[in-house]
Amino acid sequence: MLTTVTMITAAVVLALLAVATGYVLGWANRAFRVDVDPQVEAILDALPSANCGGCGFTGCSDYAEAVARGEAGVGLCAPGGAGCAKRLAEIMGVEVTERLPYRAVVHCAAHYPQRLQRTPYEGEPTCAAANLVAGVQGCTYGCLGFGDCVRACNYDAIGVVDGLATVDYRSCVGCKACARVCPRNIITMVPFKAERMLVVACSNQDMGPDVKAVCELGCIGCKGCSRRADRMEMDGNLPVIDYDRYGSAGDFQVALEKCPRASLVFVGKPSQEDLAAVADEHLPDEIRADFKTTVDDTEWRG
Amino acid sequence: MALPGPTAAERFFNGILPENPVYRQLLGMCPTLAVTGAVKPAMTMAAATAFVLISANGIISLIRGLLRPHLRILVFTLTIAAFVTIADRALQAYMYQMSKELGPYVPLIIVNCLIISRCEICASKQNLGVALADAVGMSLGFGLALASIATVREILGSGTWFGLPVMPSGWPNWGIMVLPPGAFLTLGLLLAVAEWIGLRRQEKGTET
Amino acid sequence: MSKAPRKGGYVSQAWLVIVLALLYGGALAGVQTTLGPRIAENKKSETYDVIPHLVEGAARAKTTERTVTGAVDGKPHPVYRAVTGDGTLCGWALPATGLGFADRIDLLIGLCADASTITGIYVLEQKETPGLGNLIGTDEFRGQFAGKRADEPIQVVTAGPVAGNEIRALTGATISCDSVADIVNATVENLREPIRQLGAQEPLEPNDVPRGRGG
Amino acid sequence: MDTAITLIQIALGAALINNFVLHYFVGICPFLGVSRRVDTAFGMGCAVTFVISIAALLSWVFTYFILRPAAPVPTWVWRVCGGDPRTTVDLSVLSYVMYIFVIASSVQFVELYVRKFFPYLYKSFGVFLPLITTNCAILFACLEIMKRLQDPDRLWGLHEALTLAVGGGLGFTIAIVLMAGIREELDMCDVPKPLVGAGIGLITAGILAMAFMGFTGVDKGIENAINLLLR
Repeated sequence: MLTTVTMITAAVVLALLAVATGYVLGWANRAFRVDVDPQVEAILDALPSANCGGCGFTGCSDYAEAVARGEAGVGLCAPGGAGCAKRLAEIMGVEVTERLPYRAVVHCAAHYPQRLQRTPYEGEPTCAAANLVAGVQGCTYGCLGFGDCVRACNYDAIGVVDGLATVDYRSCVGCKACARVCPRNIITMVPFKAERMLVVACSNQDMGPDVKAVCELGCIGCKGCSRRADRMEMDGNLPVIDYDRYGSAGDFQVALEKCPRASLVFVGKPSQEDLAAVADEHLPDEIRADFKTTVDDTEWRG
Repeated sequence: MALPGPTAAERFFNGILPENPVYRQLLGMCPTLAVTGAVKPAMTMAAATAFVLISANGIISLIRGLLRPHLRILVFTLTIAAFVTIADRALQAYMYQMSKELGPYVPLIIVNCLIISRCEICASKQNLGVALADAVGMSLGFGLALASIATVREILGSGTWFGLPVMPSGWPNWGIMVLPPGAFLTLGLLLAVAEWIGLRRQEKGTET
Repeated sequence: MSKAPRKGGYVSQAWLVIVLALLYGGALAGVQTTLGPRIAENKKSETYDVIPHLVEGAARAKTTERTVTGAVDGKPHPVYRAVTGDGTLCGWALPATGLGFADRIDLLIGLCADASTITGIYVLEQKETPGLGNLIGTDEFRGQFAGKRADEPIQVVTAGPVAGNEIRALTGATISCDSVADIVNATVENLREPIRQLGAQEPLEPNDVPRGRGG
Repeated sequence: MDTAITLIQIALGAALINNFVLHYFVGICPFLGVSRRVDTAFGMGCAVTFVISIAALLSWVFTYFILRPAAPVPTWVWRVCGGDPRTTVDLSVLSYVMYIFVIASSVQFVELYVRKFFPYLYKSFGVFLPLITTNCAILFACLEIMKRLQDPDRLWGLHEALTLAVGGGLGFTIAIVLMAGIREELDMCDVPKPLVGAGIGLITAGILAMAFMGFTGVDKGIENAINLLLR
């Protein structure tokens, strides 16, 4: 008797619980239904979920919603690149507007030895802090070298080499994170029409003698380049390259030869000649700082 | 799937060392840390887990054709919970002191990810023989891991092994080893040793 | 879950879960009725096995459980009435509980038949620091309680000789020892008088049916 | 007054002294898995505290009315069947199955509810909810509550059960946020290669556990202090 009643009660209680749960969850599923636009979900799936913010939205889901509403273009995702843009265009049923890969460029070329009038700085080792202090280095435009941009980069694509922020174009995806944090605003995004691009590697707007006093490399504003190349113009004391009309590096050959300083430089992925030039040099085993060696990505489960 | 899955024997040996649930997969950390203060409770725990794992894997493998995708996790947990209850009652009936010592960690086998992940990965896709072999292999691997941690902790912490004194009489028991911090430290260091052996083997492999 | 399930669809989809729930429910209840009495017996023995060690001459089979109302807190408390083989009352065992250094300490306190003397204590459960506090479970420490008078509180001393109702604390575990003494004092003060009355009222009772306490 | 002291002791015990993670080792997996950044760790902690409270509420109700020895529902069924009033039907064997069922379904319910009515909350905490189903801490809280509902003379009320749950959830949050803070710094350090990842995480947890052992005896001290004040 006791056994039978216990067994039946137990079975009924459990089954009732199962039915009730099934019913409540089924009801909740209908009552609390959130109409997620299937387009948004599809777009989110196509995005790389890096949540880097390079598109200008807070995270991938925000961008996906903006694309679905038609407020944002399909080609804004830098990490996703062309493939991602193509998939988004398919989902939205629009044409991919051609978009060049934008990459970060540091408009400064001076390492520590070329920068003059430097004084020891022992405050908080960030550019943002050092930028508030006068006299850390003579040039008030150039790179400070405390690596705010390095910390901002999610892709290990920028490092500080002898005091100068240097982009590794093999890793850069153009997410703009470094440009946003630079307190001196010397990192800009340049459309890379070729593997290697000519850039003005100086940001100093001062007159020639003042520049010479603080830097061995900086642009003195001699206007030599802008007079010889029609795709360059002067903006104050600095030349600006008009990238809309940038054809090939050859267009700037004369200007490059005439530059008395070293302010016009090529940046980009190493060319075949560069690689050949250093092929027989012995490099130390460790050539690049690995910024994330101690970051562990172990997965933990119950 | 064109490729046939691993055979029963492969599954069995995989569980013991190459895919050891604790050292390689970091599964089932709660009991690994909680009951390894001495070897006896650790082995009881391993046995209870083995019983649940083998029975649940068997049942799931038998009903695998009836599972619906969105309800399968519910079915898994229901089955596991039922077997855990049986194991818990059996312990209370036949090993009362031990069941008191293990306390809440026997019912907590329900949420041991080792079991649910084996149900999901293996039992719900394979036939009975393979599922059972997998369960037995995994249980042995889990038992070995628990035994190794418990051995270190019991010998250093109480100077005994399986309750028998093994250290010289003057041994000052390291009380910390049987306390919670000892569990974390021992497992951390043992994981490091396992990792170090793995690294050494890799280096040797590349040299030759 | 993109398409809306039909009303009731959830329940009918879950037929496997419901069938399994029925099956498991029945099976578990079967396990319970098979093993239940044994588990209940185990739980009872845990206390009953100890009583003969606390109260001299007590026969395990004849020990019974009673309920008394505390003199201090006015709440019901279970006590165990220890009886010798031939049926004469030989002592009492009181379950006692209180906060130790680390967690709750559960004790069993033995009293003589007229509740005037403590005959011993036993630590049922404790989680004190291994190597220091957990030594309260040793015979050496427990033994100090035997023969102490129940009508005045036990004092804990850390140094010097012990006299009268004093016990010596364990080195490095003063708080654990204080806790044990506090628990003993509070319980004895609370239950000594009711037990004495109970003992005087019913020197012998033919039908000693243990009160059922679910397992 | 007594009730207040008991509640303080329960909360302190669950949050600090017998911290769920560092003393009972429950909820280790999220503790080590979701403690890479302080903000996500805090999100996880909040989600766990919330779910643990709901699970405690439900499990108290189920245990009190159905599962504990001599609970009202089975007793009533037994009466209706005309059984012997001296024995009772004991359904405690169903406890584990019911708890896990309740946890799994309430997590799903909470997920649906939060997604509908608090979309912003869902954006930040939603990802953690499925992880919580297999979180030992929740089941552990249910089991602790079950333990306190066994003895018919000293039953825990709902307020005590909820205090334990909230205290435990807070303790989990404290532990996981501390751990995340340490691990953010640890990412900058040069850790010996075999220890990278799991090893150093566990050793850090061990040191944290040692620190938390310092709380041992605080509840006893508070009890003594309050008693002294009252005297």
